[in-house]
Amino acid sequence: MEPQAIHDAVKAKFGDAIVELQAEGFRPPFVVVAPERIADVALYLRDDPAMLFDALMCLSGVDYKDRFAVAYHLYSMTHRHTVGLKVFLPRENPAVASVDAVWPAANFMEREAFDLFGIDFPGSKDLRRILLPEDWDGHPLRKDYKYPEFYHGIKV
Amino acid sequence: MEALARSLVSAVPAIAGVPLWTVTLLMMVLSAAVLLAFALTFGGLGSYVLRKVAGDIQVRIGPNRVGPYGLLQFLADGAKLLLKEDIIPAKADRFLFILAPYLVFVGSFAAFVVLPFGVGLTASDLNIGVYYVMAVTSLVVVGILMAGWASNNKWALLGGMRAAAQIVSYEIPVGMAIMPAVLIAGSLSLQDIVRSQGGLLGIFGWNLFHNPFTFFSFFLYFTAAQAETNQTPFDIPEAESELVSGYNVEYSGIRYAFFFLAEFGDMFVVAALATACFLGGWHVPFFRAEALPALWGNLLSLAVFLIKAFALVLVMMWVRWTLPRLRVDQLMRMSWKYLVPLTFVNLLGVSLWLLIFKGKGIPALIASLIG
Amino acid sequence: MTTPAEALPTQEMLINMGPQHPSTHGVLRVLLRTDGEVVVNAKPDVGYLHRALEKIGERVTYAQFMPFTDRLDYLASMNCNCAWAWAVEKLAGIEVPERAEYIRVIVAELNRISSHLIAFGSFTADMGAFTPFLYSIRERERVNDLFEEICGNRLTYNFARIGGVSADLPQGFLEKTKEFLDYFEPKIPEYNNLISYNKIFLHRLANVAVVTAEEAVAYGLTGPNLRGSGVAFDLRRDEPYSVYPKLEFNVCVGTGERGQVGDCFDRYMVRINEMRESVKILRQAIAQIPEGPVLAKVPRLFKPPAGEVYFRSECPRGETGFYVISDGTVNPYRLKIRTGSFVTMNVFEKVTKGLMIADIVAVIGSFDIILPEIDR
Amino acid sequence: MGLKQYIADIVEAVVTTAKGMRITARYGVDAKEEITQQYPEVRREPSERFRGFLHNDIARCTSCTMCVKVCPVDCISLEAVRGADKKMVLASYDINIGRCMYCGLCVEACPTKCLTHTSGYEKASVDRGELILHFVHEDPAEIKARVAKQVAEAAAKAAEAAKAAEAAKAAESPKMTESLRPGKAEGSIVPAAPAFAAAVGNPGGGNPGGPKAPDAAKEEWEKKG
Repeated sequence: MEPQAIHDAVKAKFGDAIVELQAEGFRPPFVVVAPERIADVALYLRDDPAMLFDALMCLSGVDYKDRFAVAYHLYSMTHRHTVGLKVFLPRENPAVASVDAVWPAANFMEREAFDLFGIDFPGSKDLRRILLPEDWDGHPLRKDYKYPEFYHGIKV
Repeated sequence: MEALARSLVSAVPAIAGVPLWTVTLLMMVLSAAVLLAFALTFGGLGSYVLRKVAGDIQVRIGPNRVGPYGLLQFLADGAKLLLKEDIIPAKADRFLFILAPYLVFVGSFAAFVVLPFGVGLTASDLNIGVYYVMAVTSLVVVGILMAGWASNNKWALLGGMRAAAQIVSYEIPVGMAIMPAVLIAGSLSLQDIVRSQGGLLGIFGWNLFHNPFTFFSFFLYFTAAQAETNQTPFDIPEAESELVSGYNVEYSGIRYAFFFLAEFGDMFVVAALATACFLGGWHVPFFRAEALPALWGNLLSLAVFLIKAFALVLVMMWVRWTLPRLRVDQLMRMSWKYLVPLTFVNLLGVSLWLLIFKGKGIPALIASLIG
Repeated sequence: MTTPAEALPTQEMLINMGPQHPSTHGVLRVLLRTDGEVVVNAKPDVGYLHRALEKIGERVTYAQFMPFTDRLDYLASMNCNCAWAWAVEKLAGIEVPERAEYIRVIVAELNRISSHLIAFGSFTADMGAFTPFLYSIRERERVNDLFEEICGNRLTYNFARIGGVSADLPQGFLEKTKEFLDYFEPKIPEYNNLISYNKIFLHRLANVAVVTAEEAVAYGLTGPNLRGSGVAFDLRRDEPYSVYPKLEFNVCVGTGERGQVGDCFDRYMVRINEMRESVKILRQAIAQIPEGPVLAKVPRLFKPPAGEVYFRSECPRGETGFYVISDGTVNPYRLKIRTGSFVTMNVFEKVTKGLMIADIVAVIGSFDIILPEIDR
Repeated sequence: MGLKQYIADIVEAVVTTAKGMRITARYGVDAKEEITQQYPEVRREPSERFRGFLHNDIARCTSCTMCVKVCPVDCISLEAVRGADKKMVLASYDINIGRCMYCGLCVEACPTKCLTHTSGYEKASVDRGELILHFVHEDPAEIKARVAKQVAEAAAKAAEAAKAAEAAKAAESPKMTESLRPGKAEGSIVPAAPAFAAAVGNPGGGNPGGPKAPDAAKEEWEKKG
């Protein structure tokens, strides 16, 4: 199925929860979803026989300076089609429901987004820092991140 | 030993004035020193050969820097181990930690005492020789378990526990696999066992060819012995890639060297035992070494014995560099489900054979048929 | 009546496997909770090798990031190089000369062979057989010699460029590659005789850590780990890029040869068989390679149009995906690297429940993880 | 498990072990299979394209700073002043090979091909300072002073010449001609590439006494961040 068709189908099902389709310059195009509904949309995309997006290829946090985003790249092993999902989050307390119950693969990647962007994923099985030490200050991939001078008294 | 001393005193009139017990004691110390020197040299050269064999098999060169062909590598290693800092972990059980390597070393070294190196070359021809070897080598497991426990390291503890389970399990097939030789000779003395294998075209007197059951017994013994000495398919107590280094992970310097030497000593002991029990011991093929003058007979038989034993050690190394490692439960299964029943069947078979053919083996039967 | 287990209460042990451990393939730490030898729970702890490659990516230009992709998966630098080049080319819509694509495929497949050789060798070393490791290193040296000839380095190749490759093949390179293939092909049955079908080896691997096909897809496994679970999915065939559509090869899948589909042995055998397929691909590529330029005209101050691209390619350790966001400047705005090993570690905790400590080593080896790729 | 399976298992174990041992024995016996080279005595020839230490032939270097700009880890530092003949004069050219990752991007970027890879690869050192290769052996301050002097002399000469010409022209015609302008004396070119590599590109090393003073590097680093 083409992303446009997927967008239309999801739009028909979820109405206002689907904000737009980012198509121009985006490969694969993104279906932008309201953050509150992402778990439902994810579940629908995984289980609907026409969609069957059974694989979450990539989950990334993005800092668009004015807001955060979480981008999901989905793939269907059955239908061999692909689409992206995106949710935009506010800069203050960014949080979006975890999808690791839908795709277990999400767990590590959500932890990574939590670690490097500080995006919270309520409902996650196990949300801890993954790449950085537990006691690291800040979230380095944010665009406004200030490099620390010292870590435990060691010059960075 | 006393008898030997008495004969020495009578042969050399110059020492007739010395009390007999002094001569006996001196000879005991002397033979212990000779054996210790042999064991240490073997430990050193064994490590060199092991690495050289590994190098050859692994398309490398192996040790080649110290001395010609790297022959002196083991001296360099020994010096290094001696000079290394001796570390005892702060939370270790000091007494046991220090004691363990000695126990292990004693366990493997004490077995050398009864090994029949030549016609008359044995430190002490105990009449329970085989039994004695089995008994003192069991001391090794106590040492290893101690080392694992005293190190206060979880990997070491796991290694020690594995070693205990493994060595205890494999004592049974080892013992059972040697029994056929004991049955045939009718004695537990290793010299008697060796003597029972003489004659008959050199090699056909060997227990190996006595009957099909002894033939299998040899391979069963060899497999089980490999496990008892913690060689590679069965090296789970050390299991470098799992337990880092197992029971000796916290040891360094000379204490580590003791473990190391004990391992090589064990290797030689099991190879020598296999030689004595199945490969005709010091018997020279097609030749009666006993008939020669004592000195030459002893030297020749010693050479033959060492050649046979070293060949077996080489095979052990060859196996070591070929096979992957078993898992601990598979190791237990192999002992209890495969080796133990098979050795029992073999023992039964040999007993029946001896009963039916009145103690004669296949070569002897054929020989008697031919006349 | 109390059972023996109740009469003799035992304690669970917490063991740190790593970060310094011979068989964690780097600085992986696994927190083991064991009941004696049996693992109750194994939690992987990654991040010891974090080098902030994604942050670096935001600060260097597209071309400058190429040497950093070497450091993603150092055993398969060529594949990562090419993946990055393909991703940026997709972003900017650059046409790459055909010869360059063929060269990329040749080096990528050679690197796949060498990477799988290390996977095979280190795996057998983990299993206690050290000898096959040195045999595999011997073969890999030859590949490294070839790579040294083509790009000048033996580990961090930095060979691909945006729009092509850095240099044409040196004189006689294809002949040498053919020679290597002729030498290498008979080695695979030798490995199988030496160790793959060894009874001990089989016992160690068969039915250990089974990942079913559904689990594999749900947990996002890719590459040989996914195919080991019996899912015939290969990006080279199913989402073709470069000149792969012109080349014929089979997708190796786990068949449950000696146990259940998706056990350690299946994953291991997929790698062994993939080396054969790579040889096949190489022979075809060598026969087909056209003459021509190897580098497209790309402006020195390369600015791709603004946009977002996710490109994934089949690397030896699974799918390596680059999610590149460009804002039209010389630096990527955001660069997310999705690597096979990182996602694979996710399933680790699940499959290791109830195994023994020795099996943990087998699982790490059979997933063929590599730490720089996990920690980035 | 039936008896048949039991025996088959034993046979399989023995046969596969024997197969493996045959292969190892063959390699063990065949001395030709040895592939190790005795490294310090026997050396393999690095290939033609080998990327070893960098070398700059400063006689041909035009101080264009392409290499500095393209280096992803900022291991090249270059200082140049504009000379009397308007060409750039190198004051210092240092490569920190402790930080260099031998990617070869600088060599590709070099327009005059004066920056090349040598085949050298052995540089064990107990001092990080030794890992900085200096290609200009004179003191940069001296060079700067010398060049400044030359420039000043040239300027003076030019001014004189201009004056003379003016005088001559004035003699010929009353119109003024434009005087030749000498090059700027203080044309030091500061490396423009980002300096983050001190902290990021070199994870193990921190700031290994690089060509930039640590504080300066940090300042730039913060500016960037």
